[in-house]
Amino acid sequence: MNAFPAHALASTALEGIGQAFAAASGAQLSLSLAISALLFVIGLVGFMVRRNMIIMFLCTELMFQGAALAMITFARMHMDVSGQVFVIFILTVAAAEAALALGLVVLLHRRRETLSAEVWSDLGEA
Amino acid sequence: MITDFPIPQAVVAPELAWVGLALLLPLISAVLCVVCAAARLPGKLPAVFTVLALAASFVVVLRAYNAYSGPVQVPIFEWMSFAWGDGRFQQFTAPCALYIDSLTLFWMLFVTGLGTLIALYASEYMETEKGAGYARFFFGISIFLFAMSSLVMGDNLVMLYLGWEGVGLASYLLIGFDYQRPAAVAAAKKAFIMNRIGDLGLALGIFMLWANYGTLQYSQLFQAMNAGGQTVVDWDVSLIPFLLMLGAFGKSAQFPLFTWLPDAMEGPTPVSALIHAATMVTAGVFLIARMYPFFALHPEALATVAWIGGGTALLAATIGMAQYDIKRVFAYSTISQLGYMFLGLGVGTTYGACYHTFTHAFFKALLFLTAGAIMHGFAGQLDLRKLSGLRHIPGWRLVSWTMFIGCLWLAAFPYTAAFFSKDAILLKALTSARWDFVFLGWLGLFTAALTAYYTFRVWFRVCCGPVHFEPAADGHHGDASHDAHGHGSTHPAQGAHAVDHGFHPHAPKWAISTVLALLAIGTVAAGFPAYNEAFAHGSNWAQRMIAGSSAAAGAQPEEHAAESAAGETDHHAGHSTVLGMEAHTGLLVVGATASIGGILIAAYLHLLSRASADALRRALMGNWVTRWLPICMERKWFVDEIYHGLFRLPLWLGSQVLHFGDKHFLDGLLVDGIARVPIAAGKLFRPLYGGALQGYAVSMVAGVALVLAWMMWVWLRGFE
Amino acid sequence: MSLIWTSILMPVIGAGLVAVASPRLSKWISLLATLGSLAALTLFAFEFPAWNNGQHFPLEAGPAWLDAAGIRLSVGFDTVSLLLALLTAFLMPLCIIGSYTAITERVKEYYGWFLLLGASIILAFAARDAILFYVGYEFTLVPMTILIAVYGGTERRVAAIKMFLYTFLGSMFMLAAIIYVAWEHRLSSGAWTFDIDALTATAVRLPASTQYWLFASLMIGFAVKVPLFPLHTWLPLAHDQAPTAGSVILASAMLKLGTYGNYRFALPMAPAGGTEWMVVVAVLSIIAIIYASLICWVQTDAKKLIAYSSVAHLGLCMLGLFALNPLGAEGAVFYMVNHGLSTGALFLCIGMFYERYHTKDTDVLGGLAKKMPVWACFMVLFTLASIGLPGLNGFIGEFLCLGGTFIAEHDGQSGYPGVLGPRFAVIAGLGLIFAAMYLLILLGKIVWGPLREPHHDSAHDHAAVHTSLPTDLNAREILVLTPLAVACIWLGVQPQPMLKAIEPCATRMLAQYPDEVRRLKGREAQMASDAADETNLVQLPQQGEVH
Amino acid sequence: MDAIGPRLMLLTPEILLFGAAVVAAVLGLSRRHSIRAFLPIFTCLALVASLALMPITWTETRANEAQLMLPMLGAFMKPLLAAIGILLVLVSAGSVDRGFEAAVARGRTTFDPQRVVAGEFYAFFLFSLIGAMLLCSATDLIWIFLAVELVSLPTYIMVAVGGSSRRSGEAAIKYFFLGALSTAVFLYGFAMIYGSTGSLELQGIRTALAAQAAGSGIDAMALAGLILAVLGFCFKITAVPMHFYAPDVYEGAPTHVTAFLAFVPKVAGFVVLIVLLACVGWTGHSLVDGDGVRVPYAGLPTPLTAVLWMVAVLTMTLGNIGALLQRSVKRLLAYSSIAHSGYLVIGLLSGGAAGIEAISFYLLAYGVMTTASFAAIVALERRGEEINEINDLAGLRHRQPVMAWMLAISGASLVGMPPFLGFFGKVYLFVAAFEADQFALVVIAVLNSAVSALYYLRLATVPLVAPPSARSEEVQLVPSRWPWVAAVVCGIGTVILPGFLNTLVRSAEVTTAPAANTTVESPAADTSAASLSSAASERP
Repeated sequence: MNAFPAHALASTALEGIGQAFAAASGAQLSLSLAISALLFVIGLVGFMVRRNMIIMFLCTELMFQGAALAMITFARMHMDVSGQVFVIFILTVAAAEAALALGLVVLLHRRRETLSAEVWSDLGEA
Repeated sequence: MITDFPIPQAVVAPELAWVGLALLLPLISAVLCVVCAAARLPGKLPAVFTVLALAASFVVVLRAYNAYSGPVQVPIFEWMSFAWGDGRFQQFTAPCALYIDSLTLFWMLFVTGLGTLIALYASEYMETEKGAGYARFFFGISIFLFAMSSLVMGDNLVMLYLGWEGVGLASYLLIGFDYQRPAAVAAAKKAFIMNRIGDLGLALGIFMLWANYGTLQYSQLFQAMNAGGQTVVDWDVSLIPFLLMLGAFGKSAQFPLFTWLPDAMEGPTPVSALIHAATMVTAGVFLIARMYPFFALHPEALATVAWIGGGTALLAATIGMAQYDIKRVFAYSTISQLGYMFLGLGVGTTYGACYHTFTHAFFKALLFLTAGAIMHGFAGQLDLRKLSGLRHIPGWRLVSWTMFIGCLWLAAFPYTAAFFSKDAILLKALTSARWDFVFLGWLGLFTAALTAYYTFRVWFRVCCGPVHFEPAADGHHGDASHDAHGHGSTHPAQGAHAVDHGFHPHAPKWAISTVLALLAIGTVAAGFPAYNEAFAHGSNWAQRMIAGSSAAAGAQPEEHAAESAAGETDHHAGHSTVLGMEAHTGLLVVGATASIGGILIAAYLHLLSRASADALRRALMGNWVTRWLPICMERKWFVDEIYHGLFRLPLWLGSQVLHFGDKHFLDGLLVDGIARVPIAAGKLFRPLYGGALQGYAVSMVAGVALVLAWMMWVWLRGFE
Repeated sequence: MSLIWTSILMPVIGAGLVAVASPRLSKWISLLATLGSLAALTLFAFEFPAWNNGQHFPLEAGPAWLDAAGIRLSVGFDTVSLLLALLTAFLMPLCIIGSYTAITERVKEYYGWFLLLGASIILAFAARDAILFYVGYEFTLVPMTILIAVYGGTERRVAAIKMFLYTFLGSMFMLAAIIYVAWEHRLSSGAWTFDIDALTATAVRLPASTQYWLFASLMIGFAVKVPLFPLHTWLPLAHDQAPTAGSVILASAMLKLGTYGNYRFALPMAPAGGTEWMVVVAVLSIIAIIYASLICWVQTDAKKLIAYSSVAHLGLCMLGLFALNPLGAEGAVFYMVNHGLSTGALFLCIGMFYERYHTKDTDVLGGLAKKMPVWACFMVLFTLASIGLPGLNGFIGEFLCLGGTFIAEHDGQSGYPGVLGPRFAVIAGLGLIFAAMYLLILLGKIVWGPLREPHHDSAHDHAAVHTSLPTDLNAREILVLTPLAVACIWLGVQPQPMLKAIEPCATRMLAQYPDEVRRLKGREAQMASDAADETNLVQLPQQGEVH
Repeated sequence: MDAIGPRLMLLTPEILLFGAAVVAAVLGLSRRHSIRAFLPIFTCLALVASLALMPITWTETRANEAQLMLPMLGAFMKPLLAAIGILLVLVSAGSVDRGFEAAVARGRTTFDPQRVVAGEFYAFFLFSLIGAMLLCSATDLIWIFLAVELVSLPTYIMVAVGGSSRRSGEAAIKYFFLGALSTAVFLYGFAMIYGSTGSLELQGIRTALAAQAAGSGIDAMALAGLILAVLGFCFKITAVPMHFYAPDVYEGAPTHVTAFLAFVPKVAGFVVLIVLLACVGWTGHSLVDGDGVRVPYAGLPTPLTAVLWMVAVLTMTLGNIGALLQRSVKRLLAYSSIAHSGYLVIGLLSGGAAGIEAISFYLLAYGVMTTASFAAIVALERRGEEINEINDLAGLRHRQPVMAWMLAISGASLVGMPPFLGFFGKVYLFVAAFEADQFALVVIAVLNSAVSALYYLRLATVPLVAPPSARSEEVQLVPSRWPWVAAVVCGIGTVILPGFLNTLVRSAEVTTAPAANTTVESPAADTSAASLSSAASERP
């Protein structure tokens, strides 16, 4: 995966997304929106690609932060505090999920020595 | 051809409801027979009920005949009638009612009369069938009489159709009476199905009549006919006579649908006598006589009837000549005589046809009953080659001489009743204006000669010559019931003279003998109307009966027939000379020569030198040019095989294919196939649920991505 | 109103009681329940005011079941539905008596489900509300599937499942069509209702194109049940595997749901759309007649033969309906009742000899007249009734249906022009000949001919022995067949009261059709004349004729 | 400030349940077996108490004062959740900690609070229920987010710990990760909605979107946000793009937890979707066609309708054809629940009063039917293991006639056989679909019901008619009688409830009683900051 020209991808994605959002919500905040979208996409791709369960969980956290960043940007844009309040709740919920995720991962690790998600695929149709 | 000779208008006479008894009595006796069968009453009770019922209905018909003044319509009860509007075509009425006119009485007289005699005959003939079988037989006879009277006396065509199928049912039950024999069951099935084909034609004719005239009751139909009939004769109206004809030919065993009658001989002989000789087969003639005015709807209708009648007469006569079973010969002679009747109807003399039906009923019944007596006595033996010299056997003298009278009448010996009735038909044909009728006339004469030949072939073979008889070895087609005591000491007899070790044919007892005597007298008496006209120049009773009904209307101008009864005045219709001689005398001469000639040939071949008959046959067979003639005649011109090949086989193969197709293609492929489509689709999407966590994640993200991409594409397109 | 509900709920209560009663007692409870339902219906019939005016009685709507969708528990009969309900109620007790010895294990469930089947059929006939009709119509599937799947022959499960799925798919289309019409009604009148009369009034006003599809989807639902030609493959399997009583009710009552559905829903609701379909459907029913008759000819299994024969007979019945004139419609309704009687009786007869010989194969078995004369009489009588012998009940229905088809094309002298014509009647008439052929062949094999009995190997012996049935019919079996025989003969001799009762309903159903057919013929004539005009235009220019 | 009072009153049943949940957690650890055995009954009592409270607290006036988007939705949904919740408790009564309790009862091990999970299980059970109930009184996006998370987090744990089967771990991990993914997706959707409309208040969003619709049409960001949110919630209702987890999780999780998963998250999902789409509104949208003429049309904005249409069709079809191949009864019921979600999405599309009523009624019918079938499966076991193969149920009629009939009745009702409850649910949905001119959807739904008959009939005929096999001989009842009771109650429910259609439907209609103040500018909007902070503070 790392042979992928990450930087090329990042730059093109950046202006594309930024440009898309710029039209919608004022020029100056487009950069931070673009970053939030990028965060979200990285989390998404990481979730699908990486085998290790803990890394997968981190990727979900990354997605959450992407959403939080977008939320903050829009709050700044609308000069409305409720966006930031929302982010605080996102953080609390993310923390709760973390506790739960690690609990699960430990439970599974105790059953099978590996942390990889591929091992857990004997349910499902042959 | 349409005369303006108005059909007499029926007057509604509810007070004559008692005539309905002729219809009700056989039904009562049928019910009583069922009771006897259910209660297993011993003895000849069913026979008693049936004979009494038929005799009573004969008396009722006689009283009706005496009280008869003009066509009468007698309503009994509403069977089928409803209306959805008040217009002429907006109601459908088929009441259970009677239409009594002279034609009906003429028919009912000989139907009930012969019915009574034959029922009496059967009471002894069927005595070996004790118990339920006996009751079942007389139940069949009673049902037959009920159906025949409803056919003849019915007030509308639906009642006629009821009778039509009723007699079909009765013949099915009675032919298949001896249900243990598969041949009888097959014959019964064949009879019913062929009748059914004719019935379909009749049914379609009835619908067409209703569609064009709005009514099915004779009185209203004839009224419509009198009032100038159908002005616009488009295709569907002119089809009516042909459809009715199809029904008539089905029932009266004419050319296309005649093969069932010879097979019907499987049934007991009284059945053959009553149903397949005297009454049921005449239903076709009655139908055409009753609906005669409607046969003018198409110019060629009557000509077709004549052609088919003449053709069948010749065909049946040729087959009859080559048969060895007495009942088969008489069966083919019935078909041939019926051919004559239709020829008579075709050429225009309803009187000739109806009178020939009348006389034929008597002498054919007589012949069959004598054949029955022989079968009864000789344990089912009916083969010409195995019976001879009956005249010299003590106790069989009455049977042979009554058979002689029957044969004389069948051969139309001059001055017998049949001679006059056949004469009336051939006279009309020969003196007709149309060349094809004349040709048919001469053809009829030639067939008359053949008839005379094969009738006396039977008589000379059976009654004359050395006394020789072999009991039926296997009772192959005689009444199985008879072979019980026939087995005694049978062993194939050697040489001409039978060595009878203990096998004594038992002569008929009183019942059969009296009936045979009565019938012989009846056959002779049947001629009186003709004798009265020919010798005493009185009025011909039969002619009066026919002229007074719808049968007369629409025929050729009646004045020709009427004035012929009033002696020789100038004949202006058609050329009235036969072979240069005056019509009547000419026909007398020609007719006599035909019948006597036939008898003489038969005498030579079958009485004087029997060997020469076999020699003639061998000669014909030897030379390949004439080989086909005897083979075809004996094999009944292969008609059955043709029907089998043309209709039965392809249909049977077709149904096998359809059955296979229905089970595998329609059910297997289509229905189960469609049921398998969703399962196949399920298999298609199965890999998506492989079980890998990230596999699901990829699918989910792909779904979301697809939706968003579609959204972007729509958004970029300006979202119009 | 209450009498109708008693006749419906009596069997349901009976089923409940049977579930708790002992097997021996359950026989009598179920008999009493069905007799009670029959008594209630006959009582209702006696005081039924609308015998001759074709109206529904009672008219007022029943208690609300689902106000939001306007579904009401309204029940009411017109003469046609009353006759069919009476037929069902009449056959139910006979079937129950008939199956005393046939069913030996799981007796309670058998009677329970059988009673529910009867109740739901009567409910379907009695329903004035489309959804109530659908509930009754659809629920018959559950007991029938269980009766076949549990008590049937060898491969009973395949037959049961195929029947369920086939009919279920068809009826789902019908449900969608009914709800569509109800929605159209809501659009035009603002309120949801499923009352059949209201729906018919709305459906008639729909444009021709919508009616075209409406008729198609309604037709699919009912064609599967009738069964019409291409959709009939489930019937022979179902009949072959069903127990005797199940076959009787399937043949005589459940198939009538299909034809009754056509009479009540498809034809009145979509006259404009329907006329275009008429020829197509008529051709299908004629193919059904010929196709099924030919297949009957080569059948060796008695029950399958009778099943295919009912496909043929009902093809003729539908032909009568599609003739679009009172003669045909009258004959079709009369035929529905008679087919129920005669085919039901035939199945009972076959069931009786199946109980004795445990085989339906006509090759192995034959000539039973010798051993079972009384049975033979009944068998011959019912076969002749279904062949359509005049004097018995089959004839009148057959004759009128054929007559109706024949005169359908006539230029409307009878006030009801139709799209069929003599050509259809002639081919259908051939079907009658085949009908006589295959039924007489059946008779020839089973009743007449030398006695052939299945060879009694040991397995058979113990089976034959334990049935305590005498060789010929015992009193119980005769008690079952006599009412049917009397009904057949009575309807054959005295059809007049029933014909008079059906007549107003038939004309009311066909009210819309005369002008629809004229419009259709007008259009065809117009197209024909256009075609003719084009040719003229080519030859000589018309003087400014404006099309 | 005045809005807090009525909202607080609305929440009293949830608060009561919350207390009960805490108590349940504690009770679970007690040494005495009688107290531990009392736990399920205690949970039921708590639910019954909350059920009793609901009609009192949730009145028309109070709901309006609380400015909910759909004031009376809770009046129907909360009692529904509570009632079915009681049945689900009965279903799970016997099987939580069965192995350990049996060992303690036989004295093999002494009681060890570490190894017992019953307390936590019922606590999480109640928490999840509370989450679903809270959704009904949601007024802003934060509330929705929190409530949804409150529904899903406990279910992850229930799947992991609930039963003894070793595959529950795998199911839990799959459920957790894919759940988290979907949460992220709808969060991002919320962010975009907030970005476009500038308000987190549902009323605020509604007025903003209405203004946009009146103007040049809803802008792309809002639409994208809405679509992302809808797709995110598709996970909860097992709709197409997000349905892949369902078969594995339903099969892996212990059956009594699967019964819970099949109902509560689905109700929660649909409530959220209804509320969100209510913000967009099923009327008032118009399209500017070629020459600038504004053409108003009914229903949701076209892109949203198209997405939902695709989701409905694919969910129904994939659900039904997927179920045809299954040999495991739990996977079959999983696919059947996917298919039923497909039918329910038709109600979403039809929208307006008819759509929401149809969804509410169908959820009731679905709840009763599915709980009946799951209860019957839970009530049976083979050699101590739970039933998974359909063929194990062959010939069940001989040994467990009642359970066989319950399975058959629930199967028939799920197909939509007329006299049962499922049929009327479908009729109501078709009526709603016709209201919104969705003829194509109805025809597809009709075809799908027919296809569904294929596998539901197998579910019904295998226990009733199939001959018993060696494996199926060993199937017998679980020691605890409660699942058996639950199955019978639900089975009778599907048969009896059609008799009370009017009362049930009228209660469903309540869900759409017109929100009194949707159009009027609500006073609370301008003091959103103040009310928001106060609302946030008092939440646990």
